[in-house]
Amino acid sequence: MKQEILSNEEVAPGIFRMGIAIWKRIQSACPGQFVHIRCSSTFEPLLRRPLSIHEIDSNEVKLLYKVIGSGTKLLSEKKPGEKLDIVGPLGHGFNVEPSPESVMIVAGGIGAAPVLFLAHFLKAARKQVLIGARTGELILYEEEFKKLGFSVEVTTDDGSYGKKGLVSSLFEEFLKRETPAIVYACGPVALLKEVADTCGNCGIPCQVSIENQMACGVGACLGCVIKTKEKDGSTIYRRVCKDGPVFDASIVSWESLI
Amino acid sequence: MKQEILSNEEVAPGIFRMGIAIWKRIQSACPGQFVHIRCSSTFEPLLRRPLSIHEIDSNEVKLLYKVIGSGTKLLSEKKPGEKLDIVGPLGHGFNVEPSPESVMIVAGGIGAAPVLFLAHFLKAARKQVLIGARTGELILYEEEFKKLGFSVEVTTDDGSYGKKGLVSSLFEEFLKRETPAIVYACGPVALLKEVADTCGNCGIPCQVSIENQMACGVGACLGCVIKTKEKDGSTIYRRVCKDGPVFDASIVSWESLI
Amino acid sequence: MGKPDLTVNFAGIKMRNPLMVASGTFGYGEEYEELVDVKKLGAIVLKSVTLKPRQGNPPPRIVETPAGLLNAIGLHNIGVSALIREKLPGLRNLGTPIIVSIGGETVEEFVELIEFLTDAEGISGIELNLSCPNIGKRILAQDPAAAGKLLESIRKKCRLPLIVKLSPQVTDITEIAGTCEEKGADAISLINSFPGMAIDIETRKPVLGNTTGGLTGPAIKPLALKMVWDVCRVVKIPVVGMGGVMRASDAIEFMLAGAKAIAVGTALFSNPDIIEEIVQGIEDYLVQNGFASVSQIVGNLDGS
Amino acid sequence: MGKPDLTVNFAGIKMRNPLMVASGTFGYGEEYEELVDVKKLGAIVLKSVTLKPRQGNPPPRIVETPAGLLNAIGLHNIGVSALIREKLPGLRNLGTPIIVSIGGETVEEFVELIEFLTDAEGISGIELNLSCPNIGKRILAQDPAAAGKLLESIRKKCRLPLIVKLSPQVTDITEIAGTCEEKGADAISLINSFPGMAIDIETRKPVLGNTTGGLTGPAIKPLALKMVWDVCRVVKIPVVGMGGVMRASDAIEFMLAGAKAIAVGTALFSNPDIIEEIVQGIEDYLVQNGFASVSQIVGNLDGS
Ligand SMILES: Cc1cc2nc3c(=O)[nH]c(=O)nc-3n(C[C@H](O)[C@H](O)[C@H](O)COP(=O)(O)OP(=O)(O)OC[C@H]3O[C@@H](n4cnc5c(N)ncnc54)[C@H](O)[C@@H]3O)c2cc1C
Ligand SMILES: Cc1cc2nc3c(=O)[nH]c(=O)nc-3n(C[C@H](O)[C@H](O)[C@H](O)COP(=O)(O)OP(=O)(O)OC[C@H]3O[C@@H](n4cnc5c(N)ncnc54)[C@H](O)[C@@H]3O)c2cc1C
Ligand SMILES: Cc1cc2nc3c(=O)[nH]c(=O)nc-3n(C[C@H](O)[C@H](O)[C@H](O)COP(=O)(O)O)c2cc1C
Ligand SMILES: Cc1cc2nc3c(=O)[nH]c(=O)nc-3n(C[C@H](O)[C@H](O)[C@H](O)COP(=O)(O)O)c2cc1C
Ligand code: FES
Ligand code: FES
Repeated sequence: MKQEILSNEEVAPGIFRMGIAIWKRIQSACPGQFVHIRCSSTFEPLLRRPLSIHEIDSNEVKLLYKVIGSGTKLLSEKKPGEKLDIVGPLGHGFNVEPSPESVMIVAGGIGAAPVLFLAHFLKAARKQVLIGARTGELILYEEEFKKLGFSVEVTTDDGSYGKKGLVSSLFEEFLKRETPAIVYACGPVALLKEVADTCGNCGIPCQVSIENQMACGVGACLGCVIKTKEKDGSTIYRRVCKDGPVFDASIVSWESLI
Repeated sequence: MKQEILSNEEVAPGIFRMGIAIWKRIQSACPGQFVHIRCSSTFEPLLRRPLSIHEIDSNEVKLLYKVIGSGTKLLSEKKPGEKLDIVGPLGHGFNVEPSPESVMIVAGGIGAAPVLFLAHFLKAARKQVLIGARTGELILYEEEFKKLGFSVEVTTDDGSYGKKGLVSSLFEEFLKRETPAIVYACGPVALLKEVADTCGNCGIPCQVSIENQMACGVGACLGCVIKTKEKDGSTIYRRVCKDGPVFDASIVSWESLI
Repeated sequence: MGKPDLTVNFAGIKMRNPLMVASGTFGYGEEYEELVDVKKLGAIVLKSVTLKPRQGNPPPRIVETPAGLLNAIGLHNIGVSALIREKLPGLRNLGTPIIVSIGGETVEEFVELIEFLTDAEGISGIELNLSCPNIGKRILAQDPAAAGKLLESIRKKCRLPLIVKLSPQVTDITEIAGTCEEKGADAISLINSFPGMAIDIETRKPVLGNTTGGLTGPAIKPLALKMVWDVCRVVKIPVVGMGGVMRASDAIEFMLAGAKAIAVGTALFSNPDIIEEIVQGIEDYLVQNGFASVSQIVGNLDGS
Repeated sequence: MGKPDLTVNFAGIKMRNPLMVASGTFGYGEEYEELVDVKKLGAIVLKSVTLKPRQGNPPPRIVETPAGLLNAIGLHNIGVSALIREKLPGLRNLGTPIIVSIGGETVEEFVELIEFLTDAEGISGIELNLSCPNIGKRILAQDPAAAGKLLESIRKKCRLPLIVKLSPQVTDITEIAGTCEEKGADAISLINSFPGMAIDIETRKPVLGNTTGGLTGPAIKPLALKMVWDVCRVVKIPVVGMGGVMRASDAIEFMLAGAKAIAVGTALFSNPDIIEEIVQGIEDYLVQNGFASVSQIVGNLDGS
């Protein structure tokens, strides 16, 4: 499907936000779902690139993406008015619990992408978000979270903004004071593992959004699997694109990912 | 080698002229030689594309090219200020006879590219150029030839400008009236063959610039050969990139090219 | 002139057009349902199944290469029983022929698989994936004698059209193709992926969890095309050609080389619209070149 | 840490670095002189020569494919006598080892070629191109027995390091590589091009004058890498790896897979600066990863 690009701006060094004209199916997307984008009309790169849905409003879908390699580079060069070959929504997103007492979002780096969309859906008496990034410039959408009624705490690796340190440490500290009813986490796998471990230890339900290389994006090729645990202790491979990208943190075999 | 692109304009529908900052070796280029250009930094297309030198002045090399496929398409999208990966001059150009009584250039379509550069080198009492194209818009550089002291005659397939008809017919008619001491021809192979045949019949020396797919462009891979005739009637393969692109029309095995 | 006839009778399988999807790239026929109209397809070849479910290879399982995709899925599948129970019922009424691809490690496994499938409802054909690891060092597709024996054992048991899928990593593909024809195969499927590898120079480890994998996609098209051409000149049974078909012209090249049907695999991943584009492209080509039916271009190659 | 040591002793050939140019892509060593500084090269492998000059295949001889180049040059060459007479004198004093590649149709032809060359001045090694058409249907590189016989006949006559170049189109590349080692080859060169084909759907003719050709370039890199890895695990003699090396990281992948030297071919066509880029890239990699010499990365692959 080809959709018109409405905007494409660098919102922080190396991070772009793209607005794309909305289409029918995307309007019923759940937070945590992704779109699959063909970045080039040539064979370089050959495969589509998955990007989480960052926001959806009445006329556009927004994506927030970091330039990593050839695909995202090509994406960043696209101009408003051009058509984008895009498929979606795909995947299994976050399970939004009807109205828990409190929710917590932990977002590291470009992990902020899907959680802003998620934030719109969360209803709870107390809503907290912890955002971490390498440096202050990369802390995005603090204001948006506040508008949605979230308490926001920020860490940066270099201390240039918010607290200095890792968002995972902030999370641990936080848990000493409060116990959210549910935790949603996005970001690098090392962060996810730490959040998952902490939640596991405290018995807090936790959902994580996991990234992996994808080919088909629809569950057909079995290329994107990760190892997950069954109740009986055995492990099976599940597809990030179809069974995920959001998984219950307790079933993920973290050792296999690090 | 990377050289700066100084200009890149569509001078007729589908035909572009590009100016590139001059470099040392190109300054001693002969007419009929070519440059070899990498149109993409990816592997699509994988090979360089050969383009004849169209003009050289004190600070730039000009190329005149038609958008045919992926390579020339990418070239046409380049902007002034970008760097172009370009190699040359390469190949064996036209032999410019010191000062024959009269010279004749026959150019068909984009064949006009190398002959304007050639025209600068030709010294003769009588200088004639016949230019043919599909339609009037594609007749380029008539004025330039005139300034260089050439008599110019034009044909177009659709009769929209100059005489209606093929430049090869014009050439035949012309020969009924005059006999140039030497003929230089550029253009589609069907044109070259007719000009070569006519010259052969009349015993007029004729040089033609021939196109072929190239890989190395320097004579190493033997990928670009055409069949040519030896004096003893046998045939051998010669490299368009190194032994050509300009050949004495009498040695080309025209049957093998049509 | 009217619309050209695109229908193909492929080894008894009646297809509305010559385009299939390649095994392993279209799952069990349902995964692409929101993106691909399976009614536009000539036939669907399902992901290879084995007797018992298999976990497949450890990730990473895929990596992009120049114009290619290297994969090491490793026959991850739900097993033949689950296929029959859970997947076939939903596929039966599509109106598009279903071809079940099977893999096994021993002759006995293949025999059992055939017994399971030959009476199952809603299957139009069986594809034997001979690129599964064999007892010895080689895969079946690299061992004409072993492949011949396998065919002898299953041919009589199988009432469905039997398509044998071959590996390109052999000295002479026509040898095993000839053996398969002789031993009663109804058709040949060419080609499976080429063995390949990628290394991460930073970690100094193979990129794929399985160390090596199979290369597919446009990179291999010239190789696949040559194999199809080679095989079509020596066997009389029909061939389904695949390997890097990315657009209509690729499909037409394979048909001119002699393939009666073609399949797309990797192309689906970058462009699910490929099915309609190719079918339309073939139709346009037939019209433009004055052919009344698609069968007229099969093997219709000049001067070779 | 000082500059890492890039020198390689490849089967007795002393190279300033592990990078060669592949036979047939660098002509007779002089064509690239204005674009490539041959003093930066580890060694030069010349275009394969035969006993008598050969005209090669009718054009078209080349066609681009996705990330690849299909060629059918067909051993067009000036013959061994002209090589010795006209080309070697100019190459002798470059300070870069010259490896002469030879091809023949019979054992006798190879023997004669070796006799011509083994005493010629200025040659550092001989590469046997076994991908030339053989008497039978197969090329020598597809027939371990015939290749073994050939080596028996020439080994004693050849005082120079003997590198055997193999074709990837075989069921099991390690088989013939093993035979070559056993019969006295000093090194193995992997790989020659893959047989392939392209069809022009408008003319309905093969694009290449020779109908089929050989595929090279980045498209085949994953396949070449796997073959090098396979062979390096079974032979002890050194291997020169090639096939789609387009940048330093590709060269390093081949070395990690076990190649002691690497060669570039097709990459030269799109980028003559590739030589310096790769040599520099290898050096940078060694420095960044704390290796004192290039030999330390040869076969230095984890977890496989
Ligand atoms: C479900 C999902 C949602 C995602 N959402 C976002 C998002 O909203 N914003 C965003 O910036 N990024 C997101 N990503 C990551 C994004 O897909 C990759 O950054 C992108 O595919 C890289 O492509 P490239 O061509 O630029 O880089 P490449 O050249 O392909 O890769 C560069 C490096 O990144 C690694 N890489 C490539 N693709 C992935 C991947 N999918 N996951 C992990 N590593 C990869 C490669 O192995 C390589 O080392 C998401 C990934 C998934 C799976
Ligand atoms: C010595 C030489 C000088 C040239 N000078 C000029 C010039 O000054 N201006 C100009 O416009 N063009 C010139 N050409 C032709 C030009 O090189 C081709 O048009 C160009 O390479 C096409 O590349 P592409 O990627 O755009 O098209 P592709 O996608 O590569 O090809 C499109 C079609 O054109 C054919 N084709 C591709 N390359 C060539 C070629 N080199 N010769 C003949 N057919 C080809 C292909 O077979 C294909 O059918 C010259 C060619 C040569 C050999
Ligand atoms: C991810 C993936 C999984 C595959 N799985 C199978 C399989 O289970 N059985 C099989 O016979 N072929 C399998 N193949 C090979 C394809 O069916 C096909 O032969 C190959 O991909 C070449 O076609 P393509 O280049 O169009 O993809 C697989 C290919 C891919 C890319
Ligand atoms: C145009 C061309 C000509 C070649 N000629 C020869 C040859 O004469 N002898 C030979 O052994 N290999 C020949 N080869 C194969 C190369 O030496 C090399 O094995 C192959 O191209 C793979 O490397 P690459 O992908 O880096 O090009 C030729 C390759 C090309 C592209
Ligand atoms: S990407 Fe194909 S199954 Fe997930
Ligand atoms: S292009 Fe290589 S010899 Fe002419």
